[in-house]
Amino acid sequence: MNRIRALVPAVCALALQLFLPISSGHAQGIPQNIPRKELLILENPEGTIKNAGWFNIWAINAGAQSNGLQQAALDTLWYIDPESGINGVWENALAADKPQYNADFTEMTVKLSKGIFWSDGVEFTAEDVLATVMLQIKNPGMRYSAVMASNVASVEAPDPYTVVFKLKKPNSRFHANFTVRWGAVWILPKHVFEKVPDPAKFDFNKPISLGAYVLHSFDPDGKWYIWQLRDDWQRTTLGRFGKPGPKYLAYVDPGPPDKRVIAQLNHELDVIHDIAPEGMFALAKQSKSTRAWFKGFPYGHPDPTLPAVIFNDQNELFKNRDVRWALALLIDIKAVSMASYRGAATISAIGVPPTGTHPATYHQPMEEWLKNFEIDTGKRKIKPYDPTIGKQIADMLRPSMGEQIPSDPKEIARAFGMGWWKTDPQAAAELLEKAGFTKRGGAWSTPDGKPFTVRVMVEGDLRPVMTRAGTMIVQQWKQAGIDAKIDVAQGTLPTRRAAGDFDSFIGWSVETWGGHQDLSYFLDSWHSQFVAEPGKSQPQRNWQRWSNPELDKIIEQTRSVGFDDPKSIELGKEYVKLAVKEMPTIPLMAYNVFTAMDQTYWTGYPTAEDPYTDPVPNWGNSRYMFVKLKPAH
Amino acid sequence: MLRILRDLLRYNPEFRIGIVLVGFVLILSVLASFSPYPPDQVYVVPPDVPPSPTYWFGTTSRGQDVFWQLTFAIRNTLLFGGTVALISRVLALVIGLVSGYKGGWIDRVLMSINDTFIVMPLLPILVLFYFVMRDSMSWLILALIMACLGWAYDARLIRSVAMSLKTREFTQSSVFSGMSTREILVQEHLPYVMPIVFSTTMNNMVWSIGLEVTLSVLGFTDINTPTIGGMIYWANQHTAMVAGIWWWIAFPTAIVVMTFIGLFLLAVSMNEYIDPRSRLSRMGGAS
Amino acid sequence: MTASPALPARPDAAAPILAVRDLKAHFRTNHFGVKRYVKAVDGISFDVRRGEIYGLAGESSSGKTTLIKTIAGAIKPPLEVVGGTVDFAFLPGYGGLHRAPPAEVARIRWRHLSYIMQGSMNVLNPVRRLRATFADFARSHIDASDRQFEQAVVDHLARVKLDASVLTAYPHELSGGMRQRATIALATICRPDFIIADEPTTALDVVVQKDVLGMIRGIQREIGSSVLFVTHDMGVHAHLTDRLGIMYAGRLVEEAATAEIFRRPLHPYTRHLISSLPRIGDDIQRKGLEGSPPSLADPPPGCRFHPRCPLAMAACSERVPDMVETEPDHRVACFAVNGDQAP
Amino acid sequence: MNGYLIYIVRRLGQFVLVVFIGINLAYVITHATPIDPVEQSISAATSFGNTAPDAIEQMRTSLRELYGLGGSPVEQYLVFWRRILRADFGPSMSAFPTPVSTLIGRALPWTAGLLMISTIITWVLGNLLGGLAGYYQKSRGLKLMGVIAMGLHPIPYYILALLLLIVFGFLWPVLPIAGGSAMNLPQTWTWDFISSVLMHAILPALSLILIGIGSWFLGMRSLVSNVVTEDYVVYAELGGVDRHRILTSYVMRNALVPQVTGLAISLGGIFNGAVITEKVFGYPGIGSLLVDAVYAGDYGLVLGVTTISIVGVSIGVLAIDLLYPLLDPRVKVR
Repeated sequence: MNRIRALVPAVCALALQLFLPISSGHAQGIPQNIPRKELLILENPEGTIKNAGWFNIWAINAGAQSNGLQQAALDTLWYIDPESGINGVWENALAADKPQYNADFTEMTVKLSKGIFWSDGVEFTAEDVLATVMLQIKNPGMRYSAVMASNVASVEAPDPYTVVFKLKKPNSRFHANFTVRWGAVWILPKHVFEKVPDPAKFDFNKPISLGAYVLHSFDPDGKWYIWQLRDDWQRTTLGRFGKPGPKYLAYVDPGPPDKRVIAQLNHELDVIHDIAPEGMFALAKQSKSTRAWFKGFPYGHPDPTLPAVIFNDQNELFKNRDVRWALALLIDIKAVSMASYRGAATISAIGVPPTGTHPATYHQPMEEWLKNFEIDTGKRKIKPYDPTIGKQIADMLRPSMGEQIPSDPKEIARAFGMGWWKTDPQAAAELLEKAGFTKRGGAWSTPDGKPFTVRVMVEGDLRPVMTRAGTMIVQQWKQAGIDAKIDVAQGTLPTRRAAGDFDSFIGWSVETWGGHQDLSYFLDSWHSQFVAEPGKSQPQRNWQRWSNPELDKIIEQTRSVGFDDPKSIELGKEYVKLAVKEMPTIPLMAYNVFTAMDQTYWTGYPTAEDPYTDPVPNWGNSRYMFVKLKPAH
Repeated sequence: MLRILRDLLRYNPEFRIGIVLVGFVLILSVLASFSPYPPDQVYVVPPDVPPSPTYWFGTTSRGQDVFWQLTFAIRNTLLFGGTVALISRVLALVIGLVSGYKGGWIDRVLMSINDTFIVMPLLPILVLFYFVMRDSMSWLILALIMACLGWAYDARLIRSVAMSLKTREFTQSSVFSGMSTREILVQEHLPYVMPIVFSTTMNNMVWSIGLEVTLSVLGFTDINTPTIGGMIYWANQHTAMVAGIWWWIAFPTAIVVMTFIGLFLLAVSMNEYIDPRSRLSRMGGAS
Repeated sequence: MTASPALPARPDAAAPILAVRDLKAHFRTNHFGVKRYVKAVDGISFDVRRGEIYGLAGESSSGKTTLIKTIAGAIKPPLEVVGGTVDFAFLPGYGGLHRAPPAEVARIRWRHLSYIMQGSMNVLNPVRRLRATFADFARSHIDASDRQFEQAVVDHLARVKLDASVLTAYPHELSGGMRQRATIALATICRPDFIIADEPTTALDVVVQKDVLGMIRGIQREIGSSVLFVTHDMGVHAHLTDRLGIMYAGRLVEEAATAEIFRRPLHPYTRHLISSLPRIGDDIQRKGLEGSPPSLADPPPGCRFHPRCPLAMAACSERVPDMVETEPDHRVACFAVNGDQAP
Repeated sequence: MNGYLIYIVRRLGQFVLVVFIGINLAYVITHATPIDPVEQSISAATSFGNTAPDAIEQMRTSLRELYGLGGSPVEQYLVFWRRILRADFGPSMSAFPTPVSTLIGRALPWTAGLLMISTIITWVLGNLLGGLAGYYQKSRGLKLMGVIAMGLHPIPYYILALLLLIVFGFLWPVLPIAGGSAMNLPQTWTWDFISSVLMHAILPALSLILIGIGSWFLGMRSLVSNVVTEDYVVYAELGGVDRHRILTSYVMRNALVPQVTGLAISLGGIFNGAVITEKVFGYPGIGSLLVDAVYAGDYGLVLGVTTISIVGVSIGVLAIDLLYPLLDPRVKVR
C-alpha cells in the first residue's frame, strides 16, 4: 500500500513531463511563430467568421468587418473620435482638410492627403474615391450603393488630390458617410476593382491595404486573422503619429464570456471586447495586469449609444404620452442599474448618451431645466427629476466596493451619471387614470377594459445586459399591477424590430458621434417622413415609429445648418426637451462596454485618464490605439 | 402494492438509495409551493452570498436564493422531462409493438414515418419552432414538441424486440387460442418490453433535459419559467463559473445528477422485481 | 472415501465412472424478504457404471435438473452444494467438479464429460455458424490439423445423419430434429467418457424423438460412453436406459435395472409412474394420485411421498426411510416394502 | 439471395421515400422561419453605420433580387429540387454570394472528424466496459465504473465541458482550449499541423466521450446481464469453451446487435454537429454554422446542412437495415 502511495506522485510527475513538452507550443491559444512581444491579440466580437476568405467589405454583409479589416487595413476620409481623440476629436485621414460645402449644401469638395500608398505600392488618389462611389452606384447590390445613388448626382476629380461631389439634394451632412464612427464608406482600390467583372461577387482575397497593416494570415475556419505592420507604414494615414507599437495584430474569436476571462488570465487575449459585469469584476480581482476604461468601478467604457425602453408608439396603448410617462415613473433606475450592470452603469435621463463630449454639451447645461421640469398628472403637477440619483447609486455601492467608488461629485457624474426620474407609483397611477386606465383588484386595465399587457422584447443571450435590464423593468411594472412580460426574441429581434412587431423593447434608437455634439447621426432618421405604415418594415433607427411635427421642424432646421454650426447644439437641446416632455422612449443609460485590456505585453491603452480614443476593439477608430501602444518591457 | 414497496425497501439497498435520492428531489420540488419568494423576482436577497446557514445553497448574482430557485427549477424540469418521456413512451410502444407484430405494409408505412422522424435533425427544428412560437413557447409546448420528436428511435428498438417475440412459441399459441392482436400485444408482449421501456425512459429524460439545457445555453429558453436549464442560462449570463459563484451551477448540477442516479437505481430494482427470472426465485421454484 | 452404508461396495464390478454420495444441493434465496431454503437435492447416492445408460426419472420439479447441474458443476448462486461428493473416475480426488481447480475442470470438460441440454432450441449460439460452435467446444480437445478436425466433424455428423452442409448453417436454419442431432454430435464429437443428457427429446415430435433416441444409443455403443439420461418420460426410459433411478421431491426413492423396475416396481410412487403409462387397447380410466408434489421449500417430514401414498404408515411421517438393497441391484426407500427397521 | 435482392430494392425505395419526405419537411419548416434574411443582412450591415433611411428601402429591393427571393413559391420549390438533384444548395444568403456547399465543405471535415472518432471511441469503450461489467458482475472496479457512468451521464453537457476547460485550460493549463488547430499554423499535411489538430481535439473529444459513455455502458451492461442467462451461454460454459471466447463470441456478440443500430444512427447524426462543443471549445464545425444560419434566416444554408444530415442519418439507418441480417442471422429477410 505504501509503495503504491509512493508511486502516485512519481506517475503524476511522469505524466506531467510527458504532457508539458508536447503542450508547451500548443497549449497557449496564441499564434505560432510570432514573437508574443510584437503581437497584440484582440477579440473580434463577430465571433467565428463563416465566410472567412471574404474581404470585400463593399459587398453586403458577405464576410467579416471587424476582423481587423476596418480597424487596420482600410481607411477613409475622416474620423470623429467617440472620446477626445489623439489630436482632437476630428481627424483628417485620407482627406487633407475638412469637407467644404457650398452655400446650399449641394456640393462638397474634398482635398486629399498626398503621399498615401496602397500596400501594393500604388498611390492613393482621387481616382480611388471616384471608383468607390461610381462602382457602387453602378452595382446596386453593394453595401453603399443605395446611399451613394440617392445622394450623388456626379463626382469629379479636377486633379488627383481633389474630389468634388455634386449632390442630388442639399445635404449638410453628406461627409458623414465618409466619416468613421465605428465604420464608414471605406475607400476601395480602383486598380484592383476595375479588373473585376462583378464587384459584388469578388472576394478581395488577399486584400490590398490602405491602412498601416496588411493581412499576414487567416484561419480558413474563421477563428483568427493576423495582420502585419507594413514596412512602408509611414506612407499611411497613421504615419504622422509615429510607428505603431504592435508589429502584428491578431483578431480572434475567443468564445463564450467565461473563456474570454480565462484567456486574459492566461495572457492570451490582450483586449476583450465585452464581458458580463461579473466577468469584469472577476478579472479585476484576479489579474493585476488587467485594465479597463475606468481604473476601478464601474470599469466599462460608455459607448455613445443610449439603451432605452423603446415603445412602439404606433401601438394604440402607447400613443398617449401620459402612459409612457407613467411607465417611466414606475421604473427604479437604481435597481435597473444594479440588475443590468451591477451598478456599473452611466445613467441618463435625457435622450443623449452621457458619453464623450455630450455631458458638457447637453447634460450639464440642461440640469437646471430638468430640475424645474413639471408634468401634469391630471390631479397635480410634479417635478419628476431627481438630480441625486447618480450620487445615490454611488452611495449604495460604496459599502461593498469601498475606495474605488468616487466621492467627488464630478467624478460620480462622469462614472454613474447625474439624475434620473424619481420612482413615483402614485404619480404613475394618476397618469394612467388620466389616460383612462383603471385599476381593479391590483391589476390595471386599459380604457377599453382589457388587461394592460406590456411585452418587453429583449435579445436574450445576444445582448445580455439589455436582457437583464428588461427583466428588472418587467418586474417593477408587474409589481405596480401591469401585466408585463419579458419576450425573448433572440435571433428574431432585427426582423421584428423592423416590422414594428413588438410592444416595447430594450435597445437603442439613439447613437451619436460621441466626440461631436451633432445629433443628426441618429436624429435625422427620426423624421416622420421615414416612419413606415404599421406592419411595414421600418427604415433603420426610428424604431419607436414616433411622428411629431415639432420634431420634424427641429430636424428640418438641423439639415440646413452646418455640421459644426453652434446652432445645431441649440436645436439638439430643443430635441432633448421635446423628448423629455413626450417620452417617446425611456432613456436608461449609456451602453457600457466592459473592454478589458491586459497590460502584460502592452501599455498605453486608452483609458478615462488618457481618453485618446475608444478602446472597444471593433471600432474603426480603434486604429489610433496602435500608435499609442508601447511594449510593456 | 404496498407490500411490494415494503419488500423493496427492506431488502434492496439499491432501491433504498434510489428512493432516498428521488425522495429528496421530490421533496425539494414540492417545497416550491412554500417558497417565500416568487420564482421570477430578482434582487429579493443580497446577491452572491456563498452557502451559509441563512442561504443554504447561497444566493445568485441576481439576488435570488439558490435553494428556493432550485425548488422551482427541479419541479419544472421534472415535469418537463416526465411529460416528454410519458408521451414519447406511449407513442414508441404503440408504434413499435404494432409495427413489429403486424409486419407487412403496416410495418413499412409505420417505419417510413418512424425513419423520417429519426432522420430529421432536431436542433434547427426546435430553434425554428421557438422562433415561430415566440413568447408563447412554454415548457409544456416544448415538451410536446420534443415528445413528438423523441419517440422514433425507441420505437425501432421496441419493434425489433416485438419482431423476435413474434417468432416465439407463446405468441403462436396465443394466436391459436384466439387472442386478438390487442390482447396479444398488451398481455403477452408488453411485459417483455417493459424493461426496455423503463431504461429508455431514463435515457429519454436525460436526453430531453439535456436538450433543454442545450437550448438554454444557446439562449432559446423561456426565461420566465425557472428550470435547470434556465438557472444555467442565468448563471452563464453572469459568468458565474469564472466569477466564483460556483454554487449557482454546482447545486443545480448536483440535483440533476442525484435525480438521475435515483431514477436509475429505482428502475434497476424495479426491473429486478418484475423480471420473470427473479420472480421465479422469489416464488421458490427449485429446478 | 467411505461408501454410504446403504450402498455396499461391490468388489466384483469395475469401479463406477460416477459415484454420487449423499449429495445435498440447496437453493438459498432471500429475495425481497421471501427467504427460501429449497432442498432440491437432499441426500442422494448412486453410481453410474462404465458403458451404461443410467436413467433418472421423476416429475418436473423433483430435483432432477438440479441434481445433474450439481453433478455437471454448473453451480451458481443461489444454488449451493451443502454436502456430499460427486466422484468421476476421470477426475479423482476432489469430490466434485465444484471443488476441483478450474484448470482441471476445463481439462475434463467435453473431453471426458459432455452435456446434452434441455430445450436444445436455444443451446446453440444463434449468431454463430455450427462450424464455429464445433470449433469452440471441441477444437482444443482434439489434437489434429484443422483439415483433419474438419473431416472428423463431418464424419461424426454423418453418424447422426447430418450433411456436412449444416456446418455453414446458423442454428435457426435447421429444423428442431436436425438441431437436436447437431447437439448430440456436438456433445459426442470428443468421444467423452460420460454424457449427461437432460430431456434431450422432450421438445421433439414422436417420430423424430425415436430417431434421436436411436442415435444416442448407437453412438453411446460405438464410443462406449456412459450416459446419465434424465427425462420425465417413462416411455423413453423403457426404450433406452439400462438402469433407472426414480426421484421424488429431491430424493432417490428406487433404483434398479430398467427392465426390473418396469417388471417389478417396489416403491408406491414408481408403481404409480409405471401404471400411468398408457397401453394400447387399454381404455380404463387410470387412477391418478391425489394431491400434488410437495414444495421443496417446505417438504413434509419423514418420507416425502407419505401424504400421497396409498400405503402410508405411522413411521412414514416420522422418519426418512433409507435406500435398502432388497434384491441384488434393486434398491428402494420405503417402509412399506422394507419394513420399518427402526431401532 | 434473390430474396435479399428484393429486400434491398424494397429497402432502397423506402430510403428514397424517407429522404424525400424528410427534405420536404425540412423545406417547409425552414421556410416557415419568421426571420427575414434580408432584414437580418441589412441590420448587420447597417447596425453601426450611418445609413440614410431612404437608402434602406433600395437595399431591401436589391438584396431581395440578389438572394433570389423573387418568384412564386412553386417556382422556388422547383428551383430548390433542381439544385438538390445536382447536389447544389445555391448561394448562402448570410454569406452571399458564397455557395452553401463551400461553407459546409469547410466545416464538415472538422465535425465529421471529431464526432466520428469520439462517437466510435465512446461506443467501443462504453460497450466494452459495459459488457465486462455485465459479465463480471462482482468486480468492484467495474461496479465503480457503473456508478461513475451513471453519475456522468446526466450532467448537463455544457457544465461538464466548461469544467474540463477550466481544469485543463486554466488550473492546469496543459491542453489547448480553443480552435481546431494552433493559430497561424498553415493547414497543410505537416506533422506540426496534425499533432496540433490532435492536441486540440483532446478536450472536445474527452467531453463528448465522458458524457456519452454512460448510456452505452448502462445499456450494454443490462443487455449482457440478460444474455449471460441464455441457454447457449450456460451451455458454452458447461462445454468448457474458453472464457474469453464466451465473453466475446457468445455474450458480447449477441448483446451488441441492438447497440450497432444505435451506433449507426449516432454516426448519421454527426452531420448535425455538436453546437455546444463547438461553442465551448471554439471548435470549427457545422453546428455553429447551422445555428448562425438559423439566426440569419439563411434558410438556404439551414436547408443545406439539414439535407446533408437527413441523407447521412438515412444512410446510417439503411446500412443497418441492410446489414442486420448479417448481424443477426435470425432476422429473416422479408
